[in-house]
Amino acid sequence: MNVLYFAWVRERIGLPRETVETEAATVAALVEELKAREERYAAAFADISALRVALDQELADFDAPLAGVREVAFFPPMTGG
Amino acid sequence: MNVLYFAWVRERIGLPRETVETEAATVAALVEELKAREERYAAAFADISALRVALDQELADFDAPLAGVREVAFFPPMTGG
Amino acid sequence: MQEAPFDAGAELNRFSAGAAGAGAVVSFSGIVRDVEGRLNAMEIEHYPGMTERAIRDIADQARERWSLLDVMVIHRFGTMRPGDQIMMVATASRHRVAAFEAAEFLMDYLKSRAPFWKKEVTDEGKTWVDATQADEEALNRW
Amino acid sequence: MQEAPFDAGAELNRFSAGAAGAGAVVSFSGIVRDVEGRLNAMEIEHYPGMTERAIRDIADQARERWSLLDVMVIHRFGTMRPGDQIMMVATASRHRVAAFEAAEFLMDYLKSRAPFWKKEVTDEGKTWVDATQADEEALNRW
Repeated sequence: MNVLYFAWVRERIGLPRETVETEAATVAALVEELKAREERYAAAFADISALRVALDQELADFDAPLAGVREVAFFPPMTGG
Repeated sequence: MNVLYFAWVRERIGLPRETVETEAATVAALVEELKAREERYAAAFADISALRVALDQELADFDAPLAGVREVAFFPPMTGG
Repeated sequence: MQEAPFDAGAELNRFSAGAAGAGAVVSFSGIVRDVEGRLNAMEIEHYPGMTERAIRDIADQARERWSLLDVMVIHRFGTMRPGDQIMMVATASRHRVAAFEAAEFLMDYLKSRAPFWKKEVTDEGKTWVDATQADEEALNRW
Repeated sequence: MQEAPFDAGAELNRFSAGAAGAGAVVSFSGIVRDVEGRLNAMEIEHYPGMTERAIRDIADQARERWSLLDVMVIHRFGTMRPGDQIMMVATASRHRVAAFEAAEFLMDYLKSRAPFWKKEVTDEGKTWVDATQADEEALNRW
């Protein structure tokens, strides 16, 4: 599964994207797996309410299932316009 | 006193402006004097609610006094923009 | 206030370039709409003198109510064809809400409080455009 | 979606010329604002692929909700200087209310639902711009 990071999430984790092998059923479960890896992940995901997630380029909730998803992206609230 | 007419008021009365000698105290009194003159004035002023009036280029009410006013203009509701 | 056509894009660029510090520029262009393909021309009559005064007054009101860096109003009179630009309004502000609201305010007031009268010219003749109740009621929200 | 600058005036003219039958064209330009004279640059990051998708989806929603003749969205990414145009939205409709509302809707959604992130560059360093509660709440009116 491709996992992408943007803005300060990318900076905290230190890379823009990576391939992750996971059996996580939901976004929240994937986040727990990532947090358990290393301190930089734990720091990036410390406050989930400050983050947004997109599954295959569509905004989703953290309790959304990952079945069939190829691309997960984590980022802070958008500031376009 | 200069009296100006615009849009269909101008067309019904048949002229864009004229000088009127009047002792009318209010716009409404001036309108009554004009209506008494000729049928075309009576036709133009038949329905006062369909008209607007400006005194010295400021919108006003029909009961506004004419003392000191140099220019009175009658016209239908505006359709700018 | 002018009879001549104007270039909306050039006016927008000039306006934006002049509004130093703006984060938001909103423009509105009014265009002669060809109603059911039967409009030959639109004639716009105005009240010289009062028009300038009314537009200045409406623009001043907008500046008082919103924090604006600049305001622009262009309004033509005379004869125009379908597709021609009739008028244009632009507002510049630090934030988008003020720029949008002020532009809508300007349009609502120009529609019903600036002394312009539109006449449609078709093959069947010429007809004065009626003011609408909706346009009058639009003023109530301000 | 582009990194290169664009000419807002030329885009407005092209958009208006292409929107046959429009009586009202509204444009919004977002400009890099020099906050307190200390901003050296604004960097805009985006999510290639999702950005195009999100903008198309927001534009489609606007077309469903209002009777629009055309919609335009331009949004840059990369590094910009104070005074540079970041983005532009334009809407064309027969009447002004739809054009204004649709443009505001597009802006509110682009602000908070299109995957762009702004970073301010000053002499003190670089800072990500925080999303505001007001921008999030602006979506509630639609």
